[in-house]
Amino acid sequence: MAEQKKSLLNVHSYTKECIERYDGASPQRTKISEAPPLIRMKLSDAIFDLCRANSLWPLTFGLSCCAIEMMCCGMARFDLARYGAEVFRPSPRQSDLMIVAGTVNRKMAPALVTLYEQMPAPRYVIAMGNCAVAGGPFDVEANYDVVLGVDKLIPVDVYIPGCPPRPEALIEGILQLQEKITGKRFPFPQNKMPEGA
Amino acid sequence: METFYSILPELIRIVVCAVCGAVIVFGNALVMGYAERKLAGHIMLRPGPMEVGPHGIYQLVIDGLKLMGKQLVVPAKADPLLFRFAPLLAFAPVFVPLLVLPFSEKIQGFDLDIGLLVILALASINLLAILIGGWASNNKYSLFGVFRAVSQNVAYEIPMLLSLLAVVFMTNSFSLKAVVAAQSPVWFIVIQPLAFLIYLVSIVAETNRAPFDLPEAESELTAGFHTEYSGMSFSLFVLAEYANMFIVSSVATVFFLGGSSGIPLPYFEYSGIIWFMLKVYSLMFFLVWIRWTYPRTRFDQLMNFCWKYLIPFALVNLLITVVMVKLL
Amino acid sequence: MSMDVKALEDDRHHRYVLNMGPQHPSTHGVLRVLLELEGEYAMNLLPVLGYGHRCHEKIAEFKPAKSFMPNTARMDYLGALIYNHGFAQLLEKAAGIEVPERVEYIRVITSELNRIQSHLLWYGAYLLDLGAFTPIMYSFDDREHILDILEDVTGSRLTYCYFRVGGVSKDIDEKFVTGTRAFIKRLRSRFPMYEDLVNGNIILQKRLIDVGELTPHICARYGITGPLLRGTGVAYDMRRAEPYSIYSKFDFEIPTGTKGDCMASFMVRFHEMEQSLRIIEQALDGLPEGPIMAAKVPKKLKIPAGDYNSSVEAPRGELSYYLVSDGSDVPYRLKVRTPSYSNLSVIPEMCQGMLLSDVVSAMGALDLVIPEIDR
Amino acid sequence: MDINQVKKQWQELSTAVEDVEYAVSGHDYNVCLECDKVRDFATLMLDEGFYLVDLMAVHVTPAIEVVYQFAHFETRCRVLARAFVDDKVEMPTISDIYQGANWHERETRDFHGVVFIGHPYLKPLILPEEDVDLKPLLKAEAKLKDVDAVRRKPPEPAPAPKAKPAPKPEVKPAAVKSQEQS
Repeated sequence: MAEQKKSLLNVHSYTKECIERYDGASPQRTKISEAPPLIRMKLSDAIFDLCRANSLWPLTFGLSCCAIEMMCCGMARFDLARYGAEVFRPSPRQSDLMIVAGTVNRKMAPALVTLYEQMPAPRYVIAMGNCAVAGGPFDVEANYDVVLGVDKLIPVDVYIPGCPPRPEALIEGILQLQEKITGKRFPFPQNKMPEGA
Repeated sequence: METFYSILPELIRIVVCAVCGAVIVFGNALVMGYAERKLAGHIMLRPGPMEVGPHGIYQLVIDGLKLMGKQLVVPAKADPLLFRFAPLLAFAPVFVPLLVLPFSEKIQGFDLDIGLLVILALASINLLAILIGGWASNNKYSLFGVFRAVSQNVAYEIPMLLSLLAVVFMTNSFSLKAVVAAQSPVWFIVIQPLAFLIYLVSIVAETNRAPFDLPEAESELTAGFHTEYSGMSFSLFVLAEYANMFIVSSVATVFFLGGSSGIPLPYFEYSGIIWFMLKVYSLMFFLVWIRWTYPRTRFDQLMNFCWKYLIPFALVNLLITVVMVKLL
Repeated sequence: MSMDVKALEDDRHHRYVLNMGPQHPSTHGVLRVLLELEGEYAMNLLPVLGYGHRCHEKIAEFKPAKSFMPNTARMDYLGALIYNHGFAQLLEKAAGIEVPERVEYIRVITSELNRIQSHLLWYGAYLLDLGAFTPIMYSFDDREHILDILEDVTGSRLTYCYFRVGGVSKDIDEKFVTGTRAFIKRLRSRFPMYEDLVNGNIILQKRLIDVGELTPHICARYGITGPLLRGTGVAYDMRRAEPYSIYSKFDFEIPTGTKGDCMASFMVRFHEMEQSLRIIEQALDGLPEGPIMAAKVPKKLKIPAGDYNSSVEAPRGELSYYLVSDGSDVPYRLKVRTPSYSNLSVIPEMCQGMLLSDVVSAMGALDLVIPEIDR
Repeated sequence: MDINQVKKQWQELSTAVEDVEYAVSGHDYNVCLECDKVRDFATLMLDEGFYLVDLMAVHVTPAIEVVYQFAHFETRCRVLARAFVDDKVEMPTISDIYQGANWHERETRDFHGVVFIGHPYLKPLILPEEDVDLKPLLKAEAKLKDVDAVRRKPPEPAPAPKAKPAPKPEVKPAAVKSQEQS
């Protein structure tokens, strides 16, 4: 069993390829990040970042339990629309944010990576739930199929623990992602909570 | 040189019209996009966009800028030329119909004798763009969307034309200004209620909106014909959709709701435009309202509805109109 | 998947294969269906499962049976308490533990709340499949009230692990009772609105009537249970057929349809919510005082050797746990018979020759929960 | 459905038919079959109006045991039929009788490697394509138990005769307490 577990990711040839591609040490990747951008304009960058942060269109991509909480999040009580993130696009080409809501197993892994690659840049990933973060309750001896953490396959921006996380946690995750993109927590402080609330 | 001076006012007029058209197209998309999301929110017991600006009014600007900043992906197996060309083809022709629309008695680009024909001819180009885009994507879902879009739009163009033709028979003119002028005592919605209903149903199908949004039926075809489009090319399709909504609603206003006629406001010569816009946006509100209320129809039901009910009724309506016009 | 798409397409030129899923809005998760289409008619369907497989049955063989309870909730996250119920009952049956009466009442009340919650979610999601965007908001609004009630007592919103072997983990209080009563009143007042807004809609009826018809014989061959079976006119409900817990004490009807089409199962599910409310009301009226845990539940629960079966009525049909024990506290083999698995297996036959849109509505009528199928 | 008549037919097909107490085990009858009689048994069950609840395999020595569970829509009658696979880990399919068994058999092939003869499409269903030989639910050597060890020990000294091995006399009776309202 232990041996199987070790070779868990190697069984799927495509998965292996993915790991190599997103390995931080791969020479190709460093080359891209070192190349200077053609136009370096701080203001336009800032404006575009602001726009990106406030218009995160998620991909309709529910895997398991957490998908229900993701749905709840878009529904009447929690309403992701307030942050402009309610436009769940079914096509990866039109979405900016992939919320990996649930367990990824070896059969799903290649599909997940394909979807990620089909998203146009700039793209963001939120790993929602313990399974997507690190395997969660399936990180046990008996496990032979679950990929222990989606960051083994694609780069992840924000991790949201919980089994499943509450919708508030997902909203917080999206706010964190906004902060990560713009460097500010509330770029548009319209309905900011008063101090001490 | 003399000829240049003689056409100069005309040139300036064209430039001004084009600029105004662009303003209307983009402004309309912003307003409608925001209104649609906000209205959808309120229909669904939630606030809708809230954080970006007061009550989220900058949301659409933000979305537009973001879409501009997105990577444009051309799928590896797509036809690159047609794939890039399709969104432009969808977007470019929406300006022309705006030139002939009589926003008020004095605000009109060109009063053509064949105004209606220009609008209908150019509105159909959008369909061609959808066809090209869906075909070039080399995606089965897109292809499906295209099948549906083409058969649906071609079918629904017939009742739409027939219902407008009834009005044309009454006014004896294709000129939009003449149609508006002919409605001075009573609007044609009173005289031609059936034609108006048929037209209203047809425009829902023509603009591919729910409950007839089969070309982009989300639960069946993921995103329909624009499945493979990203970033700005996707938003051009959306802009074209909203502009088309505006155009068909304007035609409805001109032909059935008395165009710019209304209670003249004091001290304002161009008050007609306010009435015109009010009528157009009420129609668009109606379109948004039914979109968020009804389930989607099935494709064969949609086509049966057109060929078995709408077209016969439209023909009968036209026949009665012709007979009445001859007799009276 | 090795179904050779190219060969299939070449073989029958006019047909082609459309791949739905694993990421598709109408497959409710990670189901993948290959459709062989002729025009828009689906001539052949091949569902591909396993995108949500999480080795639950293997995990069960590696840990004490008592600590498998959280996994049951993750199999069917919409009917988590009912899955808890079945598993708790299985172990109690196997170890011979008597459950106090109050516990049974609490279990019935919370299970039925969970059933309503699941049906409400299905109601919204199904209509979303059919292209109506708004009803899901209304049904989720009602659903949130149930989640609030259950969260107070169980501590979680979705994947409950509330039942224990021999009892429940926390007693219900006055707040729970009043909250539940208020919710019953609220939901009853909302039913007429749902009927006006949705059920009578002509587009909806045209989309559902005569689509995906089933017969009792097909159900027997495929092992279909739950609302789909009841839609064909067979009043088979585990709560009546093999009355577990204290369901025999309550007065409730089993809604049935006649035609077995999507509309029949739609209405059966809709009326089941009303019946569940009736059960909850009766249970709240008769709620006895008493302990919430059986007197003697050993820390290490040894299950006598043999095989045990426990069947309950999950929101989607009959759920059976089959446990083979070798006398230790770890199950030798645990097999979970999940209703959606059998229900889904009918779609190649049910959807043959259907339009693509009808395939979507027929698949929605099955009320699929994919991790429950893949386990 | 006349249960006595059906039972008689079962006895003709099977090696043993036991009555089991529903309150203890959750099913009413146990039927032990030879693997070549499975198809006849399934045909009989379908004719009598039973539906297939479940099909699964249990890995024991001497051979993998395939368990079929049937129940009836009208009366409470849960039947458990067991059969051991033959030397080549093979079993006749019942997927042409009960179409619902199709997926169950593919799943059993995935998890235990039981090959169902005559199955139309015995490809991996749940596991990925590459894992045809993974067979995750097969027990490790150390954990594998004999079939006696997982059989119910008779509570009274008047046991129903077992099909393959005789029950062991020295075991203590299982706790039998009915907590099921009937």
